Amino acid sequence: MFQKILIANRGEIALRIERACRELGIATVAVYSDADRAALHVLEADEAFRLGPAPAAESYLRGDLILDIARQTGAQAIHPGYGFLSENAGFAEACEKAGIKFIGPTSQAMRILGSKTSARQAADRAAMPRTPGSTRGLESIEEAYAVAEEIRYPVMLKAAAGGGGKGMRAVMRKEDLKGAFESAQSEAERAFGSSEVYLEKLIEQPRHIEIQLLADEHGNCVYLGERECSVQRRHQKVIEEAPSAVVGPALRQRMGEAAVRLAQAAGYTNAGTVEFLLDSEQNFYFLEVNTRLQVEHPVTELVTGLDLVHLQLHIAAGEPLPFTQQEVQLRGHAIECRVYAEDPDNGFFPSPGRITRLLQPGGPGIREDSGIYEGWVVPMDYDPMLSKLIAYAPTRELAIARLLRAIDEYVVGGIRTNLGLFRRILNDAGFRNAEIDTGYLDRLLSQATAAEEGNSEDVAALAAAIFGHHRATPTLAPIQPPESGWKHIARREGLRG
Amino acid sequence: MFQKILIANRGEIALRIERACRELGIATVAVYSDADRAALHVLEADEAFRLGPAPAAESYLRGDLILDIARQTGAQAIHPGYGFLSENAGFAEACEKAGIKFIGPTSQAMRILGSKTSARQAADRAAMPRTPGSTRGLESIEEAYAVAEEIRYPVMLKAAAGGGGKGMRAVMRKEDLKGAFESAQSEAERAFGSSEVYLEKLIEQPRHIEIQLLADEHGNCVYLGERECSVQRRHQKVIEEAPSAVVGPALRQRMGEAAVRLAQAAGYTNAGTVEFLLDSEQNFYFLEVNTRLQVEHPVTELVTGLDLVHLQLHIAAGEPLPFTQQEVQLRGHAIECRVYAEDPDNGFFPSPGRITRLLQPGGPGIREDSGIYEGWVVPMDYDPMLSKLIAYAPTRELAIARLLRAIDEYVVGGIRTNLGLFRRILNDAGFRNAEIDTGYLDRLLSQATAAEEGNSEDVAALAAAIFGHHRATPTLAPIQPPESGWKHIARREGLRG
Amino acid sequence: MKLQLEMAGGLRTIELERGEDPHQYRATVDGLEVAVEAHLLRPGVLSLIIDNRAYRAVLEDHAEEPTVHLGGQRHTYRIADPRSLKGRRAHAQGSDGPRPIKASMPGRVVRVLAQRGDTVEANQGVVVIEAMKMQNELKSPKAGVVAEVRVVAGGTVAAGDVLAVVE
Amino acid sequence: MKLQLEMAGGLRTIELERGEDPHQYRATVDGLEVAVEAHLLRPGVLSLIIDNRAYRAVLEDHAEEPTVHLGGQRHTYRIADPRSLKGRRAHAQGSDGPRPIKASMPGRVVRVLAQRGDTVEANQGVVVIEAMKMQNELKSPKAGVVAEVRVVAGGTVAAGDVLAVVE
Repeated sequence: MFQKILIANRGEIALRIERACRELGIATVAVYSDADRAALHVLEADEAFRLGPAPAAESYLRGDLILDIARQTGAQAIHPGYGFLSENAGFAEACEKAGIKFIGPTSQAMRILGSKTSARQAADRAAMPRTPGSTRGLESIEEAYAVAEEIRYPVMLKAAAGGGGKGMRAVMRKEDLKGAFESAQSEAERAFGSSEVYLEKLIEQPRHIEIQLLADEHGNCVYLGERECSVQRRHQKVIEEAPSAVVGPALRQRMGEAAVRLAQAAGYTNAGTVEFLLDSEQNFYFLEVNTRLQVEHPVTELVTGLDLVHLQLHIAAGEPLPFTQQEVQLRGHAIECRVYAEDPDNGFFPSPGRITRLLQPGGPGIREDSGIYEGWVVPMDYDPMLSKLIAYAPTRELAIARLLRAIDEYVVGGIRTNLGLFRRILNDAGFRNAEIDTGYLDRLLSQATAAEEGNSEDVAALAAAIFGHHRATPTLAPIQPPESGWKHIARREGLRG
Repeated sequence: MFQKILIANRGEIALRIERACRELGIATVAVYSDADRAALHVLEADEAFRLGPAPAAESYLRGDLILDIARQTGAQAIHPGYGFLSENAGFAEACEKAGIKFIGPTSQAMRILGSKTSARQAADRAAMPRTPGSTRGLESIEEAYAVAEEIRYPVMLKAAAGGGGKGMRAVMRKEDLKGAFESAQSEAERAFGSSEVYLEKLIEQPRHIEIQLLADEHGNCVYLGERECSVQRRHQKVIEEAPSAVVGPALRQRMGEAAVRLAQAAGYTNAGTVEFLLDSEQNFYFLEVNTRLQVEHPVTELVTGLDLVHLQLHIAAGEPLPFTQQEVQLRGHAIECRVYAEDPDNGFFPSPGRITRLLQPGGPGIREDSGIYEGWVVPMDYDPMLSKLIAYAPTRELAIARLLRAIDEYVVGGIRTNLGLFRRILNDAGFRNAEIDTGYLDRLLSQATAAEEGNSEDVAALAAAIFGHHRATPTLAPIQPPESGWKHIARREGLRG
Repeated sequence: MKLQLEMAGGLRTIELERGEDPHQYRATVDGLEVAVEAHLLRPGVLSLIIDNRAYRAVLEDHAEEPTVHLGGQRHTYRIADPRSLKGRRAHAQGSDGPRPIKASMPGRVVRVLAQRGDTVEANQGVVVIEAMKMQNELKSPKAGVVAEVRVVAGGTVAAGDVLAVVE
Repeated sequence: MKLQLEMAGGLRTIELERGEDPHQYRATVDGLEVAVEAHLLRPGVLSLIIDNRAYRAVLEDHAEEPTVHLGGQRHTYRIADPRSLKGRRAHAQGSDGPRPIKASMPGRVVRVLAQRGDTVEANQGVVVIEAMKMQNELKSPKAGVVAEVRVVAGGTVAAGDVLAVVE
């Protein structure tokens, strides 16, 4: 096993990897931008190195600097987390050349599966069902018309290098194809530096189901069940759960085995996820591969009892998988909410700023993976995710109840969060009946919210008055600072800071 | 299911039960003594009633008051937690007569299994192995001599109503029996109001293994595996784990089935625990029954994936167990530390007082069941347990590593705790090899502690100086209180508090 | 102590008098009497008991929008000084006169869509701010003429900063 | 700022000078120079970086025994005012003269085992305190005569209270 690794990330995922390393006796090197000097991932690391100014391009995306720090500190491996450099094949290759282990697949496997078009070709080689459509970038609008004609409208235009909904367009009619093609190309060019787009059949009201894979460097590959991530807003996952309410053992096995075939055909190693769309007739279609650890990995950890980051580290150190497919036990149900600094009542505007008050939930079955604390200033420079709140319980119904209980305990003050949105979703009959697809949340948000019961405003007004009373006339004994002579010494030294 | 229940307890267990109730949609009534008005179990309840002054006899043991409050609030059931009234058959009977469900066994079953001598008779009827010795209270020293002669020294004297090591004496030789008999009787009389003591064979270097049971009111009873609680100080459990490193499937089944037989013979219902001693030849001996939820129930919850408090509530509401013995799945390993306000470096003196600083651990696999917060004054009137820190991981080795990681994250300031003791135990080769028995911790404590690496004192000194510097010359912008006119209004109103 | 709070449900008048026990208050809410027992557990966290009902109230320190979190709901309020209340309300509701466009969050100015002297419609975008990888268009509160633009593309703004003024 | 700290490993002399960046310090520890970068995350919690080593230091506010928690270890210290240091040390170490028996924790007095005028041995029990269901015997720090007993059975004591004095 490694003695020391560098963690090329920030926020909750950097802290989560540090915890795994501490448990395995591995020293950690953190990196940080100027916006993150006071972040928890710096506090909890063994070593910490400044990368540069706040913008990611000048800090967390500086692979060259990160490799230099790894060399300088003697770190034997780099964990990229998710986002930033995690799916950058060039960086993975630079690590390989520098003799520093990139904790993820090889750059070669990443190249095969990282591009959506190339991954679709690999899917065909692995005899895996995929959406009808092209497996190469479209070279002209004429080709686009031809493919669309063949697979029939409605169709989806997608960026080959895409992610997060960028460069993606649903096209319902031939008349709209040309405009969508051009705008998707230019958006893809801006977002990913590649204008390659392709066409696929639009699956109507699909569920998003994905398979978690682990592959060691000795040819063993297992699937750890599925996650359902159908609750999305603008193609971004909002709630994830495991297992899916509509995936039974037979379908799970078919999807799992298809995902394993694809991974093995591409020489894939370490943790990865194969994403599928599932239609209302339980047909599944290959969507894409995420060649890294995912945000939503904790729901799989809770239902399998495994620690995916531990396993990533063991695999990267060259060890064989410590269990077989038959030994994977799924038990219970887990649901994750992505808690964001954003204001659902105001167009989901981001809400960076200082967290002036923080009460975090806990107790049975609740896991919170977060990188925040009371007093922390959430920077405006990065993704607005504050934490991941995850509930585990024997059944889906109880996991929902538990998550709602934890949300009631959770208070974030000073900035806005989407906690109220989760309360709404988790209480919605459609969600509770698992009647969800990737359009579910947009439909819910288009409905008017029910008026909340308002009789608590009297009590809130009283509380506000009493808070004010305490502030105006503090009478509770505050915690006494140690009478340790500081003021005296400071005065004597004429200290002014 | 109940609409509302009363929770006749305090601290972490009251909060844990409140969380379960909230998850099941049950309203909660909390009770509190004057020492606990600012406790979390009051904060998180739906209703809260004062019982009386701090001493337990004037508050948490006032069954009469508690029943009155239950009647007044319309609470349909009372959850007694552990300790206090939880094993008081008279209180259980008073609840039955008042038509308020006591969440636990019937008073009759509690009477059969609550007394150690009566439970030993029940064990004989259930053909369960027990330690050799008497099954009734000793009537005279002559009877004591006769029994000891028959079962051979060394022997144990135990109080029939006992618990927590009170009224318990190990006797190695005949010469010591008379003095031990008399002092055990008088200690039992003082502690439990009953001087009944009995004799049993002393098992040398036993392990403490206990079986968790759940029995519904329709004749179904299951065992949920075992817990090992061999790490004890003065007969008080300090660390508990599940499963035991020395219990295999066959032994688990034999012990589990014996425990179920005993419970069914006594007409036992709801959650309960059958405690055994296990000798080095894997012989097990019935010890006693705890007719309530136990402190250490979370380790069983983590390895079974179940919620025992949920199940207690369902059973008390008359529902059948929702699973069979065959459906119970054990997976992974869980270890719990009982974090106490006491000073291991100073004879384990209790350390009540204000918690001036609190950093709580979290992240994957860590559960903390606690009832404390920064600023809380730990009262001197009750048990010194602050919280239970529990780690779950795929293996025992990883659970230990995870617990150590969490202990490193955990900071309690202002009072002393036994966190350092857990660090020592969890790093001890004997514990790591699971070479533990009920004498293990006393042996460990009799050894000198290894000198700790001291090179961090330089950094601590620097930190102390910088803390002082901040205090003397605060330069960081504090969080701004709202400029809401409070001071202005307070002045205008001539408010003086 | 007597004070008025502007809340979502309207104006609330609270009178508060502390009892002999410093945790006991006699209070009236809009004239209705209640006995309140209140313990401040730590800064910003109150444990209230009113008629044996228990509440957790958490104060969100926020200069612009002090807010009490209670039972999963956010209650934003404003202390109304009786002497200045009428004036403030009238001011806030008027649509005449210059109206500022304020940044609702800190961020970077990506684009300025209208220049000084431009005529804008109500809800027409004037400035685009980027924060946390998202772009947000800040709109004119009224139809009128842009009297002032205080930011340039590439600059940084804090929450509450006035970006432009529309007359 | 220069100060001396009494710690378990002996006396430490710290000099501290803040740099232009308010988070940067030039410091010496017993004459050894170090550059420290320190951020106070919240009251009592410091993030230190020294030579790219990261540390979490947590201050335990405690009037009697200020303590820094660092990497799982507790470091209790005392600010040594150079002018009073010698006197205080001599005082603490002397075994002559009257010596108090102090309560090490809050609790209730269960029994008083020695009366004024009794002769006691070093480590002989003088007062029994109960807290958290445990009884604890507080012992005489030296052989001598009980000069004063300040508590009675049934009374309550706070941590640090003088229970008795032995001469």
